[in-house]
Amino acid sequence: MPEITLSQAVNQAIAEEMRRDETVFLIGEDVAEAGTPFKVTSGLVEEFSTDRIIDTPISEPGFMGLAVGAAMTGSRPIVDLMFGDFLFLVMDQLCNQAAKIHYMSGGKLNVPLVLRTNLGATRRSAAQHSQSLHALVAHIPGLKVAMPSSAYEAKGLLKTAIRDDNPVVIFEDKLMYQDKAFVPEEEYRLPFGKAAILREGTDVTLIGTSSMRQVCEKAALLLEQDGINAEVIDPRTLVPLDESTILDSVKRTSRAIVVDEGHQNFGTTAEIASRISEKAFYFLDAPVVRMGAMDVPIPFSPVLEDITVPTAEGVADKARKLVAGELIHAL
Amino acid sequence: MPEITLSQAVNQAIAEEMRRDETVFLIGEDVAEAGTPFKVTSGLVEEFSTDRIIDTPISEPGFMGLAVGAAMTGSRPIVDLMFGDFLFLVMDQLCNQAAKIHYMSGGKLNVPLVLRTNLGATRRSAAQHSQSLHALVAHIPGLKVAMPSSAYEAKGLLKTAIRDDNPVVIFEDKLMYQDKAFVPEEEYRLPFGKAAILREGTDVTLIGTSSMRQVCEKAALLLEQDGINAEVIDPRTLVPLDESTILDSVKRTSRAIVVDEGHQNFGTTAEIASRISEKAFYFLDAPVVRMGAMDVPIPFSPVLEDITVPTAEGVADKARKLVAGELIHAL
Amino acid sequence: MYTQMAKIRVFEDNANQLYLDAKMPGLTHMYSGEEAVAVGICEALKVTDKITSTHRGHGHCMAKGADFRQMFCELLGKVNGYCRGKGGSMHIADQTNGNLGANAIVGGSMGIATGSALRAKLQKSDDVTVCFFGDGATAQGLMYEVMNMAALWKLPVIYACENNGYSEYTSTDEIAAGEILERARAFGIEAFSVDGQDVIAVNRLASELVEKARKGKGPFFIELMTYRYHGHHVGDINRTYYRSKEEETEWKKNRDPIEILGTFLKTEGIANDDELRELYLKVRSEASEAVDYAINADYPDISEVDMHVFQEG
Amino acid sequence: MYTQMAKIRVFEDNANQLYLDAKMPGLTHMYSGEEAVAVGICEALKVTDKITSTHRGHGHCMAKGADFRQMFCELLGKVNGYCRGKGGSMHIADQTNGNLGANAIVGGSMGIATGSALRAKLQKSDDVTVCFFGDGATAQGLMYEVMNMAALWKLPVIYACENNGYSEYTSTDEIAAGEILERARAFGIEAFSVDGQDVIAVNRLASELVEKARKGKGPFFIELMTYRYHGHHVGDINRTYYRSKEEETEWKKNRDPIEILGTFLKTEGIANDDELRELYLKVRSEASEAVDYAINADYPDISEVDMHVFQEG
Ligand SMILES: Cc1ncc(C[n+]2csc(CCOP(=O)(O)OP(=O)(O)O)c2C)c(N)n1
Ligand SMILES: Cc1ncc(C[n+]2csc(CCOP(=O)(O)OP(=O)(O)O)c2C)c(N)n1
Ligand SMILES: [Mg+2]
Ligand SMILES: [Mg+2]
Repeated sequence: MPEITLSQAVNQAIAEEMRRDETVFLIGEDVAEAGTPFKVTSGLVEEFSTDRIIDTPISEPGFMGLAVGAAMTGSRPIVDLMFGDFLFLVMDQLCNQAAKIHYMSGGKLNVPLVLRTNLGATRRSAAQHSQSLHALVAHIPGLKVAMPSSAYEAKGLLKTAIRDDNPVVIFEDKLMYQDKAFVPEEEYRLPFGKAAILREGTDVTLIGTSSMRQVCEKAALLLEQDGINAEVIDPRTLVPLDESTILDSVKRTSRAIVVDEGHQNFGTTAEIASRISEKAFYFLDAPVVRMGAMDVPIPFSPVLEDITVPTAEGVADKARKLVAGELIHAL
Repeated sequence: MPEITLSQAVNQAIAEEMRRDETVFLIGEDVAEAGTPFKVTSGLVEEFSTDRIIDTPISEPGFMGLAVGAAMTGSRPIVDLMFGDFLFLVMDQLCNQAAKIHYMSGGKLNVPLVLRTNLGATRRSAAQHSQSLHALVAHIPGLKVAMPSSAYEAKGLLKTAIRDDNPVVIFEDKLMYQDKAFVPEEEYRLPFGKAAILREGTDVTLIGTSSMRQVCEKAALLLEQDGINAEVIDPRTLVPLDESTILDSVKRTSRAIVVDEGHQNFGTTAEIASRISEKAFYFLDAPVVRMGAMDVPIPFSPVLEDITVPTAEGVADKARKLVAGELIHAL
Repeated sequence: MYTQMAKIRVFEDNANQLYLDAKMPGLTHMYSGEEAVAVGICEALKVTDKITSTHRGHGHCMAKGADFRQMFCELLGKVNGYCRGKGGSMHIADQTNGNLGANAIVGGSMGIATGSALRAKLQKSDDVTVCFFGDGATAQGLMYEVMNMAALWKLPVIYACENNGYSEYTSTDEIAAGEILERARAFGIEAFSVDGQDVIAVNRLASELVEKARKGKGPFFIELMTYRYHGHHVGDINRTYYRSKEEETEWKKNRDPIEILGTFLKTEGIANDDELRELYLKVRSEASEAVDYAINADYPDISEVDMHVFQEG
Repeated sequence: MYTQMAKIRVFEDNANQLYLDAKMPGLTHMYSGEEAVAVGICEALKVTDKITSTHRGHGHCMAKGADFRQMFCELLGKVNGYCRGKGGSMHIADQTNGNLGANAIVGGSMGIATGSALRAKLQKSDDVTVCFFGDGATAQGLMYEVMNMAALWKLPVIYACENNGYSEYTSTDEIAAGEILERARAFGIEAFSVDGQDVIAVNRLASELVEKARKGKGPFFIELMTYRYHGHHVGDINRTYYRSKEEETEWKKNRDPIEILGTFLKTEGIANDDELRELYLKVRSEASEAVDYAINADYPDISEVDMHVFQEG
């Protein structure tokens, strides 16, 4: 199996699906010759020409709307939204239109499109280029939400997304584009709604998507040194969410920490933690711990930015306390 | 104390604050002569003229942006967003700009504006005019979120919002505009972050904002007939959230149901339920129950629409099972 | 075209009555008075051509070929409606005839229409998409974003601005600075104005532009001057604070699109009074039959509530 | 104006060097080459007038009166920066001089600028707001929404479009259909084009329009033809796939705004070579001093991380 970067994995997924299906096209800002600022789509325009790799003006609501209309009438657009923070600009087209059209038409119309965007702080890009906004789209019925955590997931989930008949939002981690992983040479797709158990353990379940999967894995290594055996789960998609894999794990370990790079308040850790607390209630030895990003706009200054996001050390620390029974809130 | 409608309460709050403070103005679609489709602002233009009660073109992102700029430079705008569903159109100006400017400027600029909008289904208005989207804004640091549940709250919270130096989003329930409540004649304001205990009880805590407060109160009456004593809490503001009143109550009752008209998945019930589960862990006799709206776009057909939203009967039913110990998920 | 216009008028009369009789859930926006716009344009289209519609969408739907029964069923939230009762008046869509749907977000369909045209171009299909919207919708920034792309990429889309003088309770000159046609022209889009009460004029212009667009000469922009007879929606009864009774009477009496066409047909000797009356009566009885059908039709089973959130497969 | 332009150029040279030396966190967008735009306009403004700025905002900030130290500190994320290090290059704001802030959302400040002008009108204050933005930002629908309201309500705002020929890696003609000036005119806004390398021409036009706007004759629109010397951001080094070396050389050699003004000053006998050189050197040493200051300045205490989310009180 060759080792490739997440960026290459995304590029391959797009190229393979575009070769297979003529109705797939890519649309966004500077996706053609420039290959996006992250160089993720470099080279595609040479193979598929500007007919199918379409550079747009800086009109996010506009090209998102175009993608919805194209998808409703027989195309399968992949929209490239340069920064996840620009989601706020396309929310109407995404949430009022794309997400609802299948339902509002009683199942007669559908909107097979993929919105590729990204998340993640600590690139010193400040408050408007660093947000992790997956919780917002996960709240809207009619949207699927995929969160790849490595090149392997990125390719497999994106291919599934492109073939899905519904709008799918896929968040790549900006800091991970150059990270390598082994990716099969033969064709593969990863199913939505199927979590991966990346490491088995008995003492505590660590749950994290995207960037936070690595944080959980590193925390598990740190915990190993203390003789604590952590299980690490990556749900891979938030919608649909693989509740049963998570619950099965927590029923075995009796403890869980849910880690996320989105803001903690009203974010995804709340959903996952509350499902565990409800549905594995009698199995829990301690409260489920939530670790989201701080509830502050992302600051520019590195000394501040770095403390807003959960770290492996932070997770390990909480896990130790959890296992030691020290995380009980005052009576 | 006179009894007035929620609509009158909002009208009074705006008028009183505009009389007190010259920098306050109201801006939105058809707010002047027409007084909004809900007739909430009727009569204001006669007193304050079109200089301060400003009709706009149908440009939600645009007038939201204008309000941000006016607020940054010395005005205190109240933005009237005709339907909560149009939040998707103003998200960039609200979440990328208004919410972050105070922080990004290191505290030097600030954005004292109020975004008044609404929520609520069962008006047969279908998927794009029926959403309850408060969870989305509650997730964004820098925004306060108020959820009045009666005329009394509507007036008191709106007056507080107008005097707040930060952007505040306030959701009124469309179905409640004609509901009456006793409202003091003398000036009063309701503090943010202070929940109301509307009914004391010992067996179960029912928590609901806005439209769901009434649902909880009605459920409590139903439960009374079965000898179940429910406590009803209305948090009034989601950001800031009065965690301690909620926790204190649940510690006494040992059981909680969190009810909300927003979609359940990744919604506000998750945040409140997971905080209870975490911070009152050892006091819980049963899992915290979440009852949000169904995770479907709001259907038009009345027979379908009515079952998407939690009802008093539904809440009472769950509460009975909870108290009877029947809500334990399969082992 | 006469029959089509009559069908719309009659549909709206019935819808209004259903509302007054409290038989229709929610409220709705009447197209009466604007029939020549939808009919003049849609008669220039093939069944494979697409349209996007608005909150005031019954006329577009009907003109593009929909039938009474499924439309009334949709308005009443019945399972036999175009959208199985899930969309209602503001989301009525009829994909078999290329109606991509009404839209309750003002301006919300402008991206959809332009995207449909992009798809046509990419797939080398020769269909044209018409985007209907009101004068009020010209205040939505989305319009300028998509017109820019349509112009850059020469997309087969026609923007049809139904200028009925008002958006809700506000007259157009209070909310639109400058010139609407100039706004399209500034993006290099050819733009035309036409009397929206004259179905023949509308159809002539539309036919010409549709064929040009089909050959890759698009996009185009048309402003159609028209008038809505009813209030903004069925509940908007007291309108004098924003428009005068005289104005309403003037349009209804002297600029009614159905009468204008009727007079033309009679003058040209194509039809006489009796024929037109009969035609109208036929449409009426079809409509009443459909109303009865819809009233007696079933609501969707409640198990449908969580169907169609996602397309399976 | 010469000094102001020199200060911007020197600021950017230092910022670029800080980036190359890996002393600056993140990346930044250089204003070099466009100095005459910011300076020509801001010299026409009072300290009470407001501006909104862009991702390429150092020039606007400096021209509106900011000082080197606080600017460098902000770029390095230090607590003595204009925003206590919380904003950085893309959010630098200086409310004491009326700079409402750079913005990392292209077009994101158009509403803010127009809202500031609305406030001025409502409060009968005579200040004017200038909204700076790039040619690429004309693709954002927000611009048309706010221009419409500015025109309807005659707001004291000036839209200053810095047309540097590119948005990121794409040339303007690939992303802008029709004519940019016509777009403003279609909303009834008087619009002008000016050579953005000629600070005197810019200043003359700006002064005239600012005074008109102050008297309630606004809004106005100016397109300023200019060029950025560096890449889109500091990391954009290989640019030949989107613009030629010859083009870059032509602008730098023959259309440099600082040299154009220098030549003018010399021809008019207002200053000689030595004076200009000395002035430039003085600016340089001020800048180096400020860079040293900033490098040695403190980062914010980590307790600041959750301060300023909300304003207390
Ligand atoms: C984005 C948005 N803003 C506001 C509304 C409320 N609204 C519904 S129709 C309407 C007026 C539309 O006017 P116009 O486009 O001229 O269409 P007309 O009703 O005249 O046919 C308004 C403001 C809406 N549905 N969507
Ligand atoms: C809404 C939004 N879309 C895209 C971007 C990414 N981006 C940053 S600068 C830029 C180009 C802007 O071009 P222009 O407005 O001409 O300004 P210039 O960089 O030429 O000064 C783009 C696309 C952004 N920051 N915000
Ligand atoms: Mg209209
Ligand atoms: Mg540019």
